Amino acid sequence: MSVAPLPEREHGLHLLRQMLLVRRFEEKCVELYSAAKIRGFMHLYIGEEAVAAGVMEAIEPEDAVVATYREHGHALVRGISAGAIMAEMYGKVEGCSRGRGGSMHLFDAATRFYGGNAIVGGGLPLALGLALADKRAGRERVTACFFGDGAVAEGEFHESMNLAALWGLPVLFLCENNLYAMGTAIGRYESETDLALKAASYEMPAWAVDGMDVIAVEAAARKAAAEARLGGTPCFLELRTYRFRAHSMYDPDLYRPKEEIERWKQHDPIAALSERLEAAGLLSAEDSAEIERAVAEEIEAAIAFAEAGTLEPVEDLKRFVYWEGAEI
Amino acid sequence: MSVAPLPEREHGLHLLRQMLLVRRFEEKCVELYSAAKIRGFMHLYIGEEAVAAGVMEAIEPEDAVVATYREHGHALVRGISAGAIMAEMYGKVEGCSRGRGGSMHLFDAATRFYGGNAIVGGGLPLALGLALADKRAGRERVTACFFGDGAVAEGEFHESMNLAALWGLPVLFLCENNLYAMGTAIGRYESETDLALKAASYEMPAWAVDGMDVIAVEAAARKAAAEARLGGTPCFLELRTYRFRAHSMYDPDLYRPKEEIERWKQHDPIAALSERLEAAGLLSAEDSAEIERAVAEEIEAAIAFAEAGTLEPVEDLKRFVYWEGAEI
Amino acid sequence: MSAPAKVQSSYREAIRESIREALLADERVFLMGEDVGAYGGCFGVSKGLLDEFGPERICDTPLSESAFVGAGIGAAIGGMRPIVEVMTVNFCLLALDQIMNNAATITHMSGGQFPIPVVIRMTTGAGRQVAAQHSHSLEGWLAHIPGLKLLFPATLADARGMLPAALADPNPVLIFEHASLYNMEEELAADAGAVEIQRAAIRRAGTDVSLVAYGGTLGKAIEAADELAESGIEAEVIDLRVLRPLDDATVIESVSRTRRAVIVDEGWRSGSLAAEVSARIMEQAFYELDAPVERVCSAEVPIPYAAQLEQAALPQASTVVAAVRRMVGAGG
Amino acid sequence: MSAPAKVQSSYREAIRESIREALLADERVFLMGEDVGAYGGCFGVSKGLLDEFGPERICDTPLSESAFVGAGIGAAIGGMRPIVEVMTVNFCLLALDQIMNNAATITHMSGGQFPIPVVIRMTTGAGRQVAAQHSHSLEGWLAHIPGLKLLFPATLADARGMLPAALADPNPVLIFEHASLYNMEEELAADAGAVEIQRAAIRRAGTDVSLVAYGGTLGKAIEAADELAESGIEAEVIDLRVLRPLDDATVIESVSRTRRAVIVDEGWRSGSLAAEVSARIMEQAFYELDAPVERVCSAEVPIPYAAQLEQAALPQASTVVAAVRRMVGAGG
Ligand SMILES: Cc1ncc(C[n+]2csc(CCOP(=O)(O)OP(=O)(O)O)c2C)c(N)n1
Ligand SMILES: Cc1ncc(C[n+]2csc(CCOP(=O)(O)OP(=O)(O)O)c2C)c(N)n1
Ligand SMILES: [Mg+2]
Ligand SMILES: [Mg+2]
Repeated sequence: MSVAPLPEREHGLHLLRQMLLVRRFEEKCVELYSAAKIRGFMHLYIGEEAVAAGVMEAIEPEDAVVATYREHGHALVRGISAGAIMAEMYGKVEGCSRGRGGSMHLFDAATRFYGGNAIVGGGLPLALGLALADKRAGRERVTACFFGDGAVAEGEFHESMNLAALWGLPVLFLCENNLYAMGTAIGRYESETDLALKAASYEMPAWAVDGMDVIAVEAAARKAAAEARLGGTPCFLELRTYRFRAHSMYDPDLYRPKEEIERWKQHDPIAALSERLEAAGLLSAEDSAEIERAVAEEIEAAIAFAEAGTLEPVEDLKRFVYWEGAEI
Repeated sequence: MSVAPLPEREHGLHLLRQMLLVRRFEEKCVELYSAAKIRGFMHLYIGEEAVAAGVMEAIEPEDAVVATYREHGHALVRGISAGAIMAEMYGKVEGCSRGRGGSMHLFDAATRFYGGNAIVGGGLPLALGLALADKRAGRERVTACFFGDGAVAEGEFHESMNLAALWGLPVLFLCENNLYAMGTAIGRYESETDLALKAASYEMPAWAVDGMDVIAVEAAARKAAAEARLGGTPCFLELRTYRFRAHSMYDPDLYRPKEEIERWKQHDPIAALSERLEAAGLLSAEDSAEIERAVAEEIEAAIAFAEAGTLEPVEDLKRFVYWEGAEI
Repeated sequence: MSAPAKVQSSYREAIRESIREALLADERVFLMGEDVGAYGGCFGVSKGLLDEFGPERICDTPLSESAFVGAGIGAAIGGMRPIVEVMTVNFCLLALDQIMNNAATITHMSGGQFPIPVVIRMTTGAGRQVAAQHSHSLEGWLAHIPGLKLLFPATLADARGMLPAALADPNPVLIFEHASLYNMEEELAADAGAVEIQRAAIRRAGTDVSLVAYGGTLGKAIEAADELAESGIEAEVIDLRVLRPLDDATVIESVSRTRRAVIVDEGWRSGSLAAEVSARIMEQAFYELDAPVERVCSAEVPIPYAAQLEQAALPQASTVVAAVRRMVGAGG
Repeated sequence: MSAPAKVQSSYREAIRESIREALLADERVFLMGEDVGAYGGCFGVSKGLLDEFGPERICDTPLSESAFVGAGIGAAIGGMRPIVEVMTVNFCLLALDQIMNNAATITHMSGGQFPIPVVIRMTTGAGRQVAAQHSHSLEGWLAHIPGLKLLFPATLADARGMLPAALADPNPVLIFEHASLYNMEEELAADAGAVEIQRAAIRRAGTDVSLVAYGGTLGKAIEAADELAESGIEAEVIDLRVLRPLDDATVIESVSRTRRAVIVDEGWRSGSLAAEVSARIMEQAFYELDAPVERVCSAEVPIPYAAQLEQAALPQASTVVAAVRRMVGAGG
């Protein structure tokens, strides 16, 4: 994987800010989880920020996003407000899913963010359908579908890859390969661990990318999005990354060698970008401080918003089991 | 695909007889279906006989077989008596599944024949388990698992291929590629129609074989069985074949070009073997007549057996919902 | 053309016609599933539609139940009106995750942001000697899932009119078709169209017992009612039509008059839809009952191939008659 | 060591101990599933077992529910005694074809040729704010399937003793474990072993109403009974234990004495196991009843994340108490 050229200063700072927002937001989430403000399952994206940050640059507001339960990063970078996300995790009506979804089920019609799916592989067929609808309606859009390495073992992955390739659906299959499915290392659940190779058996274009390098991710995603949008073909990206934290808040993380974790932390995507920007004279200490400050402010505001939010009355429990919106 | 050498006369005649038994048996089944002696779904193997006949030569009595709803051929060649199979299709207690399975669900513990599975792809996980049991018990056996090209699109195919390769399970994945899944041609449901290629993404050895050439099938199956048995690894064979008849008795067969069917009939596996044996002076007209006679006799006996069979009393309907056999 | 015209139609043709009309009426509608195109549908329902509408509207899919059902759900969220055919209910087991965790859930879980106007059709039922793996009657079982609507046409008018109503509904709707009904012929109004999909229907009025049936068992219930009438017992026959949400008001009203009920359901007895109907009668009409509600369901066995065993496993008009006679004898 | 020794144990430890013992006792037993090995099981049930027994006996699987559940079924047919862990019942939707069409069917469909001694364990239940896709209670729904046996330990003795009994059974057995019970602590006989797996158990004797519960709702029923006792209402509490085949004899006997029943079930109400129990009481004890049987079930919604909504969706002791008071007021 060759080194992608640095972007212009403004764009570089933007990428840095996006990743930092995710990082700091989730660090706060950990505190709030300890304080029992957030409950249920919570999966952190820390370490993997470059993937969401890079990919989202490559897609347009009209495009669609389908993600997993580890989707705070995707949601934030996609542009769902930190407040709506935090309120969701607080279980408040002001949350982006009205408090009904929680950490694993962030939804937002405005940004075409279709979850937040907690069934491994379950989002892939959905992504096909979203892309199909766009294609049939003649809209030149793509659907960005994120999933983990573990999902590759599921039957739904296979069925979805084939159908997307067969029908020429503009789906970006974005495999966040962090080398583990929960506590199981990839070599212990995949007979062939070179994931991009899988795409060949569907005749689908595929690339492996350094998922710790936001610039490389963006470049690859742009290429894939262009192919999908114009060529009407799905693409598969294997984004090689690593989670710095445990699988979820319940996970004591005893199955990964400490050295392995430390080694990967040397490739922290935020530090890496900062260093490259600094070295190129594009990022000053003041810039960094300013970004940190702005991010902290945004997160504080989000928490205040969530704290001030309201709980849905239990009388409304059954609302929205069926559609209540305008006639469609 | 190079031409495999002819076997010795005795073996050649044996293969011919096996295929002819299947052919003539099924031709009778068609009559009996018209006469309403056989009911329900019935899928004919006519045209594909070389696959079952060739593969069964490569496996041992102690090995296991898992097949599909198109399994008359596999059952006959495996050695379930024609009478037990015919009685099954008559719905008689003397049938190999006590009349409860019918054409699609032939079972026989004695020959380790584990169905007759009518859910496309549904037999594959079962085959993994049978192979796993043998492997754990230290028995050097293989499990021959037949399925159609259509099954390759199912998620269970993918999951099973990966798990078999990962755990080194001695399964022969025998894909009977007859180019159609019911009325849908393979190019309209697979984005990549070279099926042996799929195995590569699981790091599984794979070969494509002329499935109309019983000698080639036997040779390939022997090679695969040896690898599986000794190497403890699954193998994938794509057996390129064609069904001469409709998908099932309900199918008017309107989706295949007549010329295509005629072209494939030029490769009738029975005629092809006969001709090669004759050309080599290994098969005389008397031999052929004798085989036909013996096969006809076997089938007549089978029909007589089925006709003479008994219907299970309805009081026994609930028997065997749970195991009634000896303590295990 | 003056008097309201009638046409002779089969259940199969009525469904085909409803699909045709939907395809003509709304560009967003398309049909997808295994063998719906070149083959014409495994029960011939979509025969001819590929020629008429082309492969963009009549889409053969791979054998990938989870992917194409999920794709239908996604396409509905994306603004289309997909009709997804799962050849038979037996294969929907492979797509249940998509049905339960996505179709039935996303509207509520997202706080009401997305309508999911997908229609999923499946053939169901036994009786043709196709053995255990192809004879499931799972419609009552699927009716357990909140967020779905379930319809089961048992008449030609419903076969013709439920699909347009389902497509107009912003929620995921499952429509079941009993394999034994496709060849049923009746007269149908030439201008037959959408029907309402909220209410059960009384198909035969009666005073002595309520027979609650639907789909494949409606005919058996009517047959039983006819036989009972010969000995002076007038059975009311209710066709549930909508399996979720259940219209229990119609059932309760009827039972409150007849004071007796037998539910006829092809599902396996334990955990059947019949159990739910019985429980609701218990809860809402206990004091009206003259005798305990009975269920005539399928025996709790994988459905066998042999004809005599299969028939013994399924609900029969004669079993219904016997249940009613027992009940009338006991309570009356 | 003279008096029968007791040990303090949690539900989790009791299950782990039962797995350990089975692995020690029978070479054919092995445990497989997602993260049962290196991770120790998603609820920590198998912690330490990989170290003790090695990867041949404690097998981590890929995320391939259909393949590994089917492989467990095949291995059982092949003579092994697999314990397959499906992390949670939510994911068994992906393996239902294998469970219904193979595990539950092959013995019957083959005319009785093959026993299928597979045990499939799954965590079930809501209450921990893990939202709609992770909060299903599908045990009652799965109890619809003939050919399976279903067990649900609600006590430590059952958590310890149901697995060996299930492994000794030549049929496919599903065992459910409620996520909220893993930390439950009790004293357990040091030599606790297999328990019988045919009968329901009366966990509290009473005379005024029968509360029928199981698994995650047993504690709530007992809590309700304790509260009712304060106002002089003595509730009998039945733990179903075995969800298929249902031991209705125990239920009917109890209801025939108390003449009233409330069924407490975490499944969605329509088509719940509670409906089946209610229907059976209707059929077998109608004339014994002083009031209609009631059901306290989960609301028919995808279970929401927000705590107040989630709790409102689930059965609660207070709801049970209210139902009983209503019933006693009405019927007595
Ligand atoms: C179908 C299904 N099976 C099991 C689980 C439990 N589970 C949740 S996350 C996870 C691991 C997924 O790994 P991967 O796809 O690599 O994503 P990552 O968590 O590493 O981002 C498992 C097993 C699930 N949610 N869905
Ligand atoms: C899961 C599932 N979906 C659909 C069907 C209906 N069906 C039966 S056979 C068949 C085609 C299978 O084609 P293939 O695997 O190529 O086998 P072939 O019939 O050609 O031998 C279909 C769609 C089924 N039995 N199982
Ligand atoms: Mg991962
Ligand atoms: Mg085929």
